[in-house]
Amino acid sequence: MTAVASSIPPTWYLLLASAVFCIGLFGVLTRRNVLYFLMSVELMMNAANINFVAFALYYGDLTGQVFALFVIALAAAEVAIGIGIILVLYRNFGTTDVTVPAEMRW
Amino acid sequence: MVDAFAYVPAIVLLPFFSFLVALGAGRYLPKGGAFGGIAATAGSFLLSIWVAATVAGGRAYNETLYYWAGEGGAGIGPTDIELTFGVLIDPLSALMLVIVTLVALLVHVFSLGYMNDEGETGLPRYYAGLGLFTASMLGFVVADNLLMAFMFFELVGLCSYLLIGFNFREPGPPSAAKKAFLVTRFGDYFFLVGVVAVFATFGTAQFAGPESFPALADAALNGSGSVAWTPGGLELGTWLTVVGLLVLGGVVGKSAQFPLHTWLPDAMEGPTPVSALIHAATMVAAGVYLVARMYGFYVLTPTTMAVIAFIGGFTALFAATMGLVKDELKQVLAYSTISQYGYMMLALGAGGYVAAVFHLTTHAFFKALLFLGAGAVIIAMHHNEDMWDMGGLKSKMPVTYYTFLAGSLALAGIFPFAGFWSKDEILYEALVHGLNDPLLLGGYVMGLLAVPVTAFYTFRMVFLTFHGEPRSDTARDPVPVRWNVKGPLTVLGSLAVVTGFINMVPVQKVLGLEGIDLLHLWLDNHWGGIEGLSSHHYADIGPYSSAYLVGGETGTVLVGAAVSLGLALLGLGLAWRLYNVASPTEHTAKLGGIKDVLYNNYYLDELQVWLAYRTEDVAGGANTFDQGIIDGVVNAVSSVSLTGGGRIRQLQSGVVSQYAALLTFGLVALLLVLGATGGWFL
Amino acid sequence: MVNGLPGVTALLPALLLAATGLALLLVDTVRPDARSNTSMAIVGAIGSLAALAATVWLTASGGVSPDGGAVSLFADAIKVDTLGLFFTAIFASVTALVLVAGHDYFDDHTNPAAFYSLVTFAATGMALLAVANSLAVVFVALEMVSLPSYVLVAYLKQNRGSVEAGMKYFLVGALSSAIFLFGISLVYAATGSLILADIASASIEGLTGVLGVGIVMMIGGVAFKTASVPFHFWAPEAYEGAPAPVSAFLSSASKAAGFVVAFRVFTEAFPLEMAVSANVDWMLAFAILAAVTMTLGNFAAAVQEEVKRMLAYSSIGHAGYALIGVAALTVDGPANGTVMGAAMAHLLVYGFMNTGAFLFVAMAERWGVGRTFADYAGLWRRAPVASVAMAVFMFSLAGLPPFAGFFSKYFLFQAAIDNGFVWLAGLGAINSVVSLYYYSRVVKALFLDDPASPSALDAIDVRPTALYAAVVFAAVATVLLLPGFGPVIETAEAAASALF
Amino acid sequence: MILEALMAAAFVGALTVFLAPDEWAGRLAFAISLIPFVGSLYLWSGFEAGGNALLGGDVAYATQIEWLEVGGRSVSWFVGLDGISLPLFVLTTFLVPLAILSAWTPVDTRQSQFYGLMLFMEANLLGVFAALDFFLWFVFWEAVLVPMYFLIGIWGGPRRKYAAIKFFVYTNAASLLMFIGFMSLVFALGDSVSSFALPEIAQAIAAGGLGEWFGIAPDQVALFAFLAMFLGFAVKVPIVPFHTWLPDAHVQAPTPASVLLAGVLLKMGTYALLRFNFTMLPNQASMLAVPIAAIAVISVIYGAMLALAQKDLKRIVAYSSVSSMGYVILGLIVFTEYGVGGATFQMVAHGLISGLMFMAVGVIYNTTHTRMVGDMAGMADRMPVTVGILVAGAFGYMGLPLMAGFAGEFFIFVGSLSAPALPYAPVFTALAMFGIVIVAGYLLSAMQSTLFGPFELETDYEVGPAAFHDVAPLAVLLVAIIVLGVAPDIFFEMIRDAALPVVEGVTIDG
Repeated sequence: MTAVASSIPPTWYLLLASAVFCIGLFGVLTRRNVLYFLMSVELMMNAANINFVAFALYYGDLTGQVFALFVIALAAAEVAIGIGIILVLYRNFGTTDVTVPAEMRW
Repeated sequence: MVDAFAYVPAIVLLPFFSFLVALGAGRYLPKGGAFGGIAATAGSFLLSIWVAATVAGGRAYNETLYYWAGEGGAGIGPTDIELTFGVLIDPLSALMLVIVTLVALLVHVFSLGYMNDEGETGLPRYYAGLGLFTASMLGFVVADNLLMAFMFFELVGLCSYLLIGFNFREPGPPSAAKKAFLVTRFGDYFFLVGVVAVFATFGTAQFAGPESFPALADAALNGSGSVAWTPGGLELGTWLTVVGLLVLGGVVGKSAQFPLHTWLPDAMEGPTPVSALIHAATMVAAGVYLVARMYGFYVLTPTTMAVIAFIGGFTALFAATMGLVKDELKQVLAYSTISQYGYMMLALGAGGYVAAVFHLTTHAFFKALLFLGAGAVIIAMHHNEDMWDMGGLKSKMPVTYYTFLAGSLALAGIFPFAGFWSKDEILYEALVHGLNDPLLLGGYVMGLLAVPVTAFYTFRMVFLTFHGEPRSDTARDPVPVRWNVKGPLTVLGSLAVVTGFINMVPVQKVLGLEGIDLLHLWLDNHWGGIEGLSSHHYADIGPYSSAYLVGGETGTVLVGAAVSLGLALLGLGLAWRLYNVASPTEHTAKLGGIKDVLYNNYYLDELQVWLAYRTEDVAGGANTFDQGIIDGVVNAVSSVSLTGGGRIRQLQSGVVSQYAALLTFGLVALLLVLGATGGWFL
Repeated sequence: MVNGLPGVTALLPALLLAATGLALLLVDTVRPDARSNTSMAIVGAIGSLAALAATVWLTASGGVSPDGGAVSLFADAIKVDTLGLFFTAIFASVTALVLVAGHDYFDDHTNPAAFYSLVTFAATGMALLAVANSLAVVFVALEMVSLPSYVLVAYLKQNRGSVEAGMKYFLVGALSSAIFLFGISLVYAATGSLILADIASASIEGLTGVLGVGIVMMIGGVAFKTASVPFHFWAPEAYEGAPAPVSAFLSSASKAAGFVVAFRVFTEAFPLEMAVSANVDWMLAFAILAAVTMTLGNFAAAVQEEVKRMLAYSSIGHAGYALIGVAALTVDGPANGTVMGAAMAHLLVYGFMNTGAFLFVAMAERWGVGRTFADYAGLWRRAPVASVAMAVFMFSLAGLPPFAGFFSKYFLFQAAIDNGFVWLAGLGAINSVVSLYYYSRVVKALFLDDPASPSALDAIDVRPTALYAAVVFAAVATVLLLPGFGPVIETAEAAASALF
Repeated sequence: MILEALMAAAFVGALTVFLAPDEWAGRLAFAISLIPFVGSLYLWSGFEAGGNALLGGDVAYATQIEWLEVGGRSVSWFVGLDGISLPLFVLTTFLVPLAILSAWTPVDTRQSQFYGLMLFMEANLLGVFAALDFFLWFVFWEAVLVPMYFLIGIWGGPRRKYAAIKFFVYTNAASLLMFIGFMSLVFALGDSVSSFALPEIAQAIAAGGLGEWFGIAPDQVALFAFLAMFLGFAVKVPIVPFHTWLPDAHVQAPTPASVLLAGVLLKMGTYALLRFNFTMLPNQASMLAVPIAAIAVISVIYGAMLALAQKDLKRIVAYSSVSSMGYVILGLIVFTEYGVGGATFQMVAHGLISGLMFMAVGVIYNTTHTRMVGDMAGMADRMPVTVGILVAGAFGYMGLPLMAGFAGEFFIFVGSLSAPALPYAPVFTALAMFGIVIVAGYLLSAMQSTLFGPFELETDYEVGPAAFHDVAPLAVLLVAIIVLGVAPDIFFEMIRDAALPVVEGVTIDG
């Protein structure tokens, strides 16, 4: 396993992570439903995690992996908060479409 | 013994105090402070006599009394200059002091009658004005340098403004006052430039002494000295001519010479005594006096002399012609004033320094006399000045008539009255010097032509006013005048008769009597004076040489005198024929088209008004430009910024996914910029 | 310096804030009824002031380290130095002001309790951020600041504006933190460390591009916190929609928190020499951001109708000014320390004047007068003291004497000029002229204009004492900081110079 | 410490008056404003400093206290007076009490605020003339804007808000430009200066301390700095074409504010020009002598022409101020003792005269409630004393000898006609001098149509003479103008002394 992981050149991890990140970003830009928006953001964060884990392995220090765990926890917290906000949003605007609440502008 | 010169400042200050008194306490004093003024001018008069006597005693005085600014010398580039006040007493200024104080005194006395009979309200203001006027003029007379002279020159202008505009509740006087100040101001602009130029050129503006600017100029011209500065490689002679002409601008303005004479006739809006003061002894005299004062500078530059002479001659004739057709008493006198000062300028330009001063003296007396006489008539006529409403006053007011007649004869230049001697000498000087100088000769011719015209309008005035049948009710029953009017008239009348005898040059020349040309001797430092300020000195450094007609000097004298007297009598006779009848009529119609031209003063006023309006148009244009373009740009900047802000805020569309897109876009852009500059992707 | 104390004492401010937050929760649980408002305000204020006191004490006494320098804790993950303490002071003071003001603002709110604890926890996160020496700590602390902020913005659950603001803030925030995180991961990939010092010393062969992209993405994260272009979009809405005290908190403290990251991380992890040698010219990036940000903020602010939204844009503009502190840097430039120190000083002054301004708006909202300039017309008649205070804030924000904003702004400009960034200073000058225009509009409304109708101001019936106190205190501080500017600028300069 | 005491008196006085009830705010403010005046007279009597404070001369009543240090350069509380600043200092303390008196009649709302602001402004104005440290000076310089903004904006005429904001923003923009210019100059000096003290900086420049700055040659830096500062101050002076804020501000401002605006605020601009541009960078100045002189002449003539076109008395005086300031610029650029000294003297003279004019117009306005030339006539009939003084003041404005205005202008002309530092000096001087004719033109016309002739005015009340406390300040000003005109040396002496080093600073080539 470790052998396998280390046999793959780090560049590929970078590419993978970047790919995942871009997918997430694409979702953010295209999806109007706030939940999808949220998930896409999660995807972007996990792309970062891939890097951390991979390069922790590459450099052989644990900081990256530990930090990845932190990130996961924070992401969870963020989602929790997000859901809460989405709830009140739905109560007030009766929708989860992010483009609808645009009363404040300019 | 106590030194009279120590009291010279008092001569100036006494009237000034009367000004303060009248201004401050006038309304509590009888006659609005008149007596204060009389006392002050009387005091000044006596002091002036004393000063003159001292000068006659062979002494003169040239002291700097007060450092106005720049004590110790402040730099203007290479030169250090001081700005000072001082007193210069020489025969010329001593004589002038006497004249001014005397006329001022008489005018004050006369005013008692003239103003108070009017039940005038603003008397304190009036006497304050007279006091300040006298004080300024006296300060100008004793000034020992050009700057001080300019200062008091300006103050004289201010006073004329205040006095001409005395009846400010009527529309006329304020306008006349404004015109008087503005036109003279225009001349004074050149004068001021001239003063500054003198300082820049010589580093001093003293009139007298080895360090005076005429002396320095003389030295520089004959190579024994140099000046501190001449602009941009200008040749010295040329530059001095320019300076002289610049100063002359002020003279032309104040002495009402062509083309800046237009203010003077309007100035008749002022009370008549003021007119007497202005025309006889103060404001108008100031110009001529200035030229005489710095004559030593003018004689150095022939061009300037010629210009002065020509302007003078032309003005003499030009103004006289306009006097022909006027209907108001004072208007005629006004134009006669312009004309007479033209003679003086002619004299100065012709090198007739003494002649000019002589005429200044005689004219001061007979013109004051004429104005006061006119004043008396105007009192009698209930302030109606139209000569066509008068007539036949001869019998009603004999004193006025005979004094007025004396003055008129003097003005017309009839032997043996004062005017004859002085005018004759002027023409003589112009002739003998003019024979070598065509321009000067032109001046002489014009001066000569003016003689009959003068005589004509003078006696037209006399006849219309005093002779014939009364042409109105007021003329039939005029208001009697009192001692305070008759007194001054008598004094001046007698002076108008006798003043001529102080300088009977023709008699001297013809009969070969020595020492009766008192004024010549006086101005030639015969009894004393200041080196470099004598008529001989002027003649020596002057540009002119004399030439004579048949019969040499004596012959020329006789011919000249005969011609001018003859012409005068000719004019007188014509006036007699036309107007000395029971009920005279207008003869101006005979002049045809010329009449309108003369009535309208050759349309010079129109021209100046037109110029004023054009200036206002330019100003209006400038204003539009200022509001439209310059301020427009300023406001445009703000509006542009605000529109820009309006555009920018459009970015904030309110839709969050657009924010996400823009944000990503921005980030990518940043990436590209840095990537490009850093060259990462290579 | 203070001997014989454990190094962890250096964290006293952060710990005190955390403790306060917990204490507030305790109070809330003990007395779950809403009337605990006052007591919570008091507790919160005391706690934050204690934190402030601790900070000042630490700064004055030269820290707890034997050599008087920085204290490193937890394997260099945390580094307490003057820079951190300086910013902690800002956070603590703003928190105190906001908590006090909150008492009146949430007076009639059903459940004010959470407000206090959330603010305090956010402040804790900021205090931690100020001393974070590792990208990991930076990110965690950043989230500690962000998550409560999202909730605070959406605090008024029944208010559409507040909710919309919260939503936008949250979404943009989540996106930004994701980008920031990815940036960190790339930096980690390129250097193999998260400790700033190690990153600086790491050798990057051939990974310039990765590092560069990572850095730019981190810039993005910073830009979000500091509400700078292009991550500013949330700010106008969030500040406008959020409860005014929260807007004050975000626009002053949270912004400063973003700047502490910028100042410390970029100078420590990517020193100027390295940035130049590795062709990762983040100073240029910040310069561009500064220019665009100040221009956009000020020009957009000039055309607003609502005071609160104007302040929101103006705070974007001020972010642009402060960015000069990380933009106008050159390798061993004469004034690197000065320019960054001036930026820090500006943030401190800004903490007072901007908070005060927003709190005045809070007061207006409490009174129920409208939100636009026109609604403020003639307010001085009913509230002279507060109006004078507002005038002080406005002139100070515009950089006019005799108020502290004058020095902070002009020292910033002069330092930029000293470093040769005349163009930035010039742009700043143009912007501050524009800002003078719209700030003076507020003063004009307050003092020059007459109320639309005589009854227009009758809405003002309550006298929110605590709000008044907070506003007046902020005003006094804004004035006194002009004569007392010496210690501020000198401390800031010293702290900043230590980074180069 | 006496300077500080005077400023503090004004400042504390301002706070006191703010809190005082409206009923006696005016009297209180007047009483307080007398303290700085008396104090400044004491300063004047004891003044014997020689030379120019910036160029190594003595600094009278100096105090220097380190304030703070930024970027290795110290900012200090550094105040003091020399022959140039003392007259302006006295002018300020002299004008403020009179301006306060002139406010008693017209100002009837929010009085305590009004008088408080007046005193606050005085404190800052005194600071501007006394400060010798750049940042200290700049604090006062900018702080002056704030009270003026309120004075115009609250108590002004119909378009007061527009005028206030225009004045506020325009002049502030100028200050920023000037700031950048000066800073680049300071930093080009590098380590040769260790503080923002103006004397140190000026002497460092004179000693050739200017170095290369980010690859820009010293001369370029100096030139840039000169231009930036010149433009910055040109707005304040104001010099054409940066003058358009002035008429708006003047016409809208209440009389007392106009008095201070024309009397002192404009002088801030010329004072700063003298202190910064012409004292610190004389050679750049003489390099640009011809264009600057041209601007000066244009200001004189163009301003006068604009005044000629106005119908509002206040606008007339406002534009004529632009004209008069042109003379000052001309005097400064010629770099002769009479020129620079005369320019400084003219600052004081014009301060008094324009103050008098605005006050007199204000007094008339109080009764007529109009300033339009067409709306009234023959005012002399009803308000003889006021009109008398107004006429006197007008003649002072026209440069009547033995009044302060003539002295100032004549010094400038004498200094400029043959100035070696200015090419074509005679031409410029002669052109500028023609202003004295135009000024006579518009003032006399305006007076003729408003003051003289039969009395006309549409009112429903009896028009009578003005109250004593309205006329008194006019009379006092007139006396001061005449005294200064008869004995200019009471100021000119010390001014010359301080101006000479400035003149010697310029090197004339050829």
